Amino acid sequence: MNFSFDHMGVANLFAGDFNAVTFSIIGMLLVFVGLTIISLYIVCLPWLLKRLGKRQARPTEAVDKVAEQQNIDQEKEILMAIATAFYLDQNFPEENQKITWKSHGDVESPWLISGRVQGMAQRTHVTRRVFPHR
Amino acid sequence: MNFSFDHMGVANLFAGDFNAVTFSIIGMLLVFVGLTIISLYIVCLPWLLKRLGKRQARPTEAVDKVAEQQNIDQEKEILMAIATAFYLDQNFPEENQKITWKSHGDVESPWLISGRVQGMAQRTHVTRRVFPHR
Amino acid sequence: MNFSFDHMGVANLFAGDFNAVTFSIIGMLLVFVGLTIISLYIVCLPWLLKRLGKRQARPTEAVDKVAEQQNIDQEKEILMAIATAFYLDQNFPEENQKITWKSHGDVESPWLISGRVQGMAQRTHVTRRVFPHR
Amino acid sequence: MDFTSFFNNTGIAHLEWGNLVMILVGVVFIFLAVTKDYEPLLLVPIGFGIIVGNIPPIAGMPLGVYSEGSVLSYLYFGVTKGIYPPLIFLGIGAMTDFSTMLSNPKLILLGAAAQIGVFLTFLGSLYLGFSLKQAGAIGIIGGADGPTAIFLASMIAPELLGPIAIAAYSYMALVPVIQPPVMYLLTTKEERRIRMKPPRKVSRKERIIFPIVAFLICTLIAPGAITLLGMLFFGNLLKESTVTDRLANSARNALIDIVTILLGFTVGASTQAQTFLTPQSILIFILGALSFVVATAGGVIFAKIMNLFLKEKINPLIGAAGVSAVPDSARVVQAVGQKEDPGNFLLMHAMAPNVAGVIGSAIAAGVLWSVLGKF
Amino acid sequence: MDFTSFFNNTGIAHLEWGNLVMILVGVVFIFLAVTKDYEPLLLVPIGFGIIVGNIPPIAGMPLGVYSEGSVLSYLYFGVTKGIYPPLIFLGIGAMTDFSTMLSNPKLILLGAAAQIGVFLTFLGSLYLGFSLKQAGAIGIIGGADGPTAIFLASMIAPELLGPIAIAAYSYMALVPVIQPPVMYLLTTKEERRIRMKPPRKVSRKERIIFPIVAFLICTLIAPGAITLLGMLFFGNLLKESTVTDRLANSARNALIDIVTILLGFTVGASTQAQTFLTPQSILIFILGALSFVVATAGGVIFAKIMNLFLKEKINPLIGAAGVSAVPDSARVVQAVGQKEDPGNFLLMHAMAPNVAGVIGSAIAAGVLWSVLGKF
Amino acid sequence: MDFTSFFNNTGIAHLEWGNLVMILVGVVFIFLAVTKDYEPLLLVPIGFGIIVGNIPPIAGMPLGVYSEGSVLSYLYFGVTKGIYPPLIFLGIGAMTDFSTMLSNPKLILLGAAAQIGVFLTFLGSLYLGFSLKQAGAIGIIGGADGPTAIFLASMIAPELLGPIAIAAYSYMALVPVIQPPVMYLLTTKEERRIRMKPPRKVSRKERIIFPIVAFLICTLIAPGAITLLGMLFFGNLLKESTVTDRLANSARNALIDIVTILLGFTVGASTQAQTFLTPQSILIFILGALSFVVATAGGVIFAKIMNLFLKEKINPLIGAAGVSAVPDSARVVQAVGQKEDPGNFLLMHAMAPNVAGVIGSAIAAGVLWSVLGKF
Ligand code: NA
Ligand code: NA
Ligand code: NA
Repeated sequence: MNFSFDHMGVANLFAGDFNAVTFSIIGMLLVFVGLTIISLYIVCLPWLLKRLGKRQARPTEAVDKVAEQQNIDQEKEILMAIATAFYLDQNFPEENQKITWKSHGDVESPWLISGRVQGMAQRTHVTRRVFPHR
Repeated sequence: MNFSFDHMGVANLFAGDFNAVTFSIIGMLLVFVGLTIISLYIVCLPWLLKRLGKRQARPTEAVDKVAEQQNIDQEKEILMAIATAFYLDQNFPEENQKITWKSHGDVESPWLISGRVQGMAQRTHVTRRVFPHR
Repeated sequence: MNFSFDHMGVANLFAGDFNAVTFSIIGMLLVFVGLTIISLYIVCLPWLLKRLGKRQARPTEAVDKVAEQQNIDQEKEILMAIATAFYLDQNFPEENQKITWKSHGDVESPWLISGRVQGMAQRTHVTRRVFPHR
Repeated sequence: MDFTSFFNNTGIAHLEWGNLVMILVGVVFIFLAVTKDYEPLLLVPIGFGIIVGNIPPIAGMPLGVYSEGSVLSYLYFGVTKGIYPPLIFLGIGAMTDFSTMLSNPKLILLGAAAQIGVFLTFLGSLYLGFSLKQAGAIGIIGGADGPTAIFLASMIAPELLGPIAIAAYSYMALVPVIQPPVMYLLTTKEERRIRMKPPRKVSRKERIIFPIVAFLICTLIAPGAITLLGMLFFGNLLKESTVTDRLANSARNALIDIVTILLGFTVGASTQAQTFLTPQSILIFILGALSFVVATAGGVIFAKIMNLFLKEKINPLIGAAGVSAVPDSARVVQAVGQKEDPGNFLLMHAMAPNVAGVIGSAIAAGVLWSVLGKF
Repeated sequence: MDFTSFFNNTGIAHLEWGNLVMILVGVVFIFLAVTKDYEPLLLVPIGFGIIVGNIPPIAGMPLGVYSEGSVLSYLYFGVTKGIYPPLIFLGIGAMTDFSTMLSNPKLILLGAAAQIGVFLTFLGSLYLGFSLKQAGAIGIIGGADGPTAIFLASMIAPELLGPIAIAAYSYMALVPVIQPPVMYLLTTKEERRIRMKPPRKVSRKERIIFPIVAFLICTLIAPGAITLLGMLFFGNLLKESTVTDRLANSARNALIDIVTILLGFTVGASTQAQTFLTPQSILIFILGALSFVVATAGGVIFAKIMNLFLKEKINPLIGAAGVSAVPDSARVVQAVGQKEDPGNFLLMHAMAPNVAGVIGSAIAAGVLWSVLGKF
Repeated sequence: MDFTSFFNNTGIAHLEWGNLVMILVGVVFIFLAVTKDYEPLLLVPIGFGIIVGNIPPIAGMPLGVYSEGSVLSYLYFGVTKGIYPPLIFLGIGAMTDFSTMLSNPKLILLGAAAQIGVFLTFLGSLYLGFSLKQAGAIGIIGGADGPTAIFLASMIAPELLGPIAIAAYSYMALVPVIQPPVMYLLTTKEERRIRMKPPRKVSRKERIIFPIVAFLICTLIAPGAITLLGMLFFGNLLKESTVTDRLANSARNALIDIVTILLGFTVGASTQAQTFLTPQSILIFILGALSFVVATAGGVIFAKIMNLFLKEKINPLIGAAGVSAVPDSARVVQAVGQKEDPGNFLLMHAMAPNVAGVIGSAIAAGVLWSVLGKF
């Protein structure tokens, strides 16, 4: 463990059976091989996806559509919330009126009455994407 | 540990002293006993609560009232915030005006200058109930 | 480990070599010494800061200014968001219009494409200060 | 230092067919999660974990979940010692609303009936030659409750933990595929159209007292359920008391998310083909599927039996929700019911046996543990 | 396999009177938290933990916090090794604002004076026959600081950890009951009406430098306080530097919540009647109550002594806040002060000795540990 | 019990010059973080940790990261066993967008070229007399990747963990100081003004498939990278699949924050002057600085070589981003490029080699570990 400069020297690079220079070159090559294959894969992917596209495209698109619809719902809701808040304040300036609008992400909703881990599938990511406070 | 079909047979259910069939029946019974007692308890609870109600009712209600009041405060504040924002933007369209309104949940408030775990009693749940982003 | 009242007595305070009373007094003194030095330090700090102020003042102020500017940006953005939402809702009451405004804290922004821990420097604290929901 | 020895240090050199099969399984899991939306919170971590676990490691390097001192082995510790499942139950408790159950207590019995799947599978596994402990751990797959299955398996049959966990989670994800045929087979069109009265409102006081009393009842009968039900009802108390809302919030967000990530990933990574692809594992998968079928049937049939004695008939479909697999089996009930009668909303009713099923299988696990643990 | 042996596997068979008493204590804790709002974040987890810990386990099954290999024992590890308290201090630091203290440094001394409760209780415990280490751990209850008490007890008297933790947290919750009589007894009406000048504004630079310097001062005097104060001031630096706000946020939310849940629950679960209900525990509770009274008195009396030398008199009530128990004792000061003079706002002033009391008791713990740890 | 023995229990009695120097280093770290905004999320925890680690402890008291049974030693466990770095990679994966890389795959090679810094530093360290394992661990500093450096060091040269970690993180923070001179030296004014075409839009499908395939490619070549890249790509899949967004969210917030706090703090606290201030450590710092320079040069020169063969020239400045140190080195590229041509936006392009550099150094670490681990 104790380091000292006594052991300095080029011989260290070839001590024992181990050729550190060859190793370094091979190591550098492996890094290049790995990233080059990734690079090639990325180049080929769009072509591959087109071929596979006919079968898989539909379900994925369905999911995309659902997500999009949820986004729209969410945004409509926010719009409505803000509008409601403003409207209420403009027209009923007393203190106690309550703003209540449906919140998809609400923990109390029946879909979230989940006693199980699956219940976590509450799709709060839609909410989060819109207000990324965390 | 190594499994093989050589040991298959009805005899397995009664190997040694252990009668697995009796055990399963008793096990199933215990599950039913547990959930039946819970079921009976739930049936009796409203009746029990009514009897106990005279003494405990008040403090709990007090808490409920506080929570409700907090909710109202919170919502008034949100209303005011939105209204203020809109009002400012309508009337002072320059860029730099600041919206500053009191935030109950604010970490900087004196009640939260807490150097202790009790300080956590910051009642952020009210805030959270209203904007359940998490 | 087993406690009993048999061992009660003033002698316990001076058992063995250990004078518990002296120890308590010194202990109490150390608490006072520590907090008194802190107290004195606090008294001297403003004076110290004034002396050191000439060199360090500028960079810190720069940071403060950046933070302030960010705050202003943030608040302008919120203002704009609310105003936009309201405007859209007032003028295009159909259901599908999308509110899109730039979000500094957005995970998708180029500055956050970070594959590294430094990427965490996303300065979400500005956002959080404004909406401290957590 | 030549290329051959270098090649022997790569993963390709040691890749076997089994690994490729398992990697494909992992990809299918992720595919199902992303395109079919089958329980993505379980299938994505497990699927990627399976891929990670089937990259053949180099001998002597601590990489996999089973090699001492590896990072994955430390993360897997929470699985082998049964620590993650109770923490997940804590979060689940903090997001569970027992209101529907409290408002219609007789539906709780359906959650008990579905546990017949546990005990019949236990007997079946014994018959096939598994040891008592192994049979008990396989039986609990019928509880349709991933954390409970992992917990019991880690306690009494750690050697089967991998296949049991994967089977339990896979079938939970496949509930929308497994249950409907059984439900159609056992019910008539008229039964599927039965409508039920909306549940009554439950007071805050009832909801606060419930977790305490329910915990006492269950664990005084089956102390083996202390850990799982203790955490479940503790989480629920944090939620219902409302004065500890920030704790409930962290329990049902940061805590459960982190534990779910670690649990799913390491359970997936424990499926190295070399130890996982055995006849035993395949048998466990078959037994698991059967137990889900039996449990579903048990719930539905018991509902029909109850109807013989009840004036206000219950829709026997909601018996299927007694398996737990919350909230998926309740959603399945809703979907099947709505196909017959689009105006029939069974979801809220189905939630009652659904959460009761969680408690039921925790009690069953406690009983199995306390008796079989001694052998 | 008969019913008798089955009954022996249930919890009811082994339930003792002590367990029932403790379960009742747990219920009372939860009741106080929910209805009186006494520190719910502490009392709800501890209360439910007490209930869980008093379900009698079956011999041979790893269930409780003390049985090796059980899940609860792994979670309790963070208590026995003193890991949870510093993590709680990290979160507390990230939510503490030392501004009031920085703006009125002489009030810090009140936080030192209140530590007299620690040392007098130490001497009292010694007198009663406790060992040196035990006496030190009991004395720290007077610091009115749950995490500090647990930390010191786990280091020098782990055998008393349960009662010391429960005593410390119970009395912290009961501060609004314990302190006012002492405060009335030791102050005149005139003293209670003293108004104080509003604190000055503290610059950001002062707030950033403070945690570093304060840490150095305290730990160069009492290195035993390194762990607790290191975390406290580290958390505070994360908060005040503003450039690490996201870390401070996670420290004061997810992290402290999760640790609080685990700490409270397992400390509660460590109170199995069989080991907890001893004369020793009852003595510790009595000594704990006394130490809170002495600490309160110490703070108030020292404030009166300081007034002999000060031109701008301080309201002696705020001496009571020196016990820490943040922010409850400061709230009590505010409430008592406002009863005499509704226009008197002592809260901000009371926060100064309040947070100083936290530092003071951490130093006291460090001193006790470094000297008594050797015996 | 006299004052002398008390004084011997204080920290001042044992304070050495080395400790004072290190405390000053810690203060400088915090100062740079607060005033210069150099990577505050790293420098503040490490800086305060350094201060904490250099308060001299009392003999016999378990306080520091190296003393068995201390709280800090338990928290440091995640460093010594290499547990924290993969968890940080999980969070980083969940916040990384590989889009720019996917839209311009040839820039990935720049991330490979920069790893020349790793291997040259390895050879240099060997030359100076470090052992094979030590040299490998020192070399990885050139990967410009804190978690990777800590992970590899903990696996093959735990005795150098402290200086390697501090060197890696310090230089990552100093990237805006180290890189620009090298970049100016190796490029002409014309080269620095090269503008590049905006990247194309990448489909969701490509982004979901990428982490799975990239993981397979990398780890089949270098299984030693399983742990780090498994977590990185797992986190990225959680993010890109969109169906597990809540898990991705917790991974990139609560989880990474908590781990960052613990990692930075304990790494800092591991720098007790008595073991840290050695000629060896100083040598490691010099080698680390050189490796950053070599890595930067490697990226820039390789970009110039690529330009010999490419029709659409790339701006060689972005080669400097291949060192990783995300996103700082990309920002440096942007800043240097904009100085020549205010209308040139290189940031998005620089992100591609930037994230490729993370993958590249993880592969390099895997190769070093798998071969050197055997010696
Ligand atoms: Na179940
Ligand atoms: Na105190
Ligand atoms: Na790199």
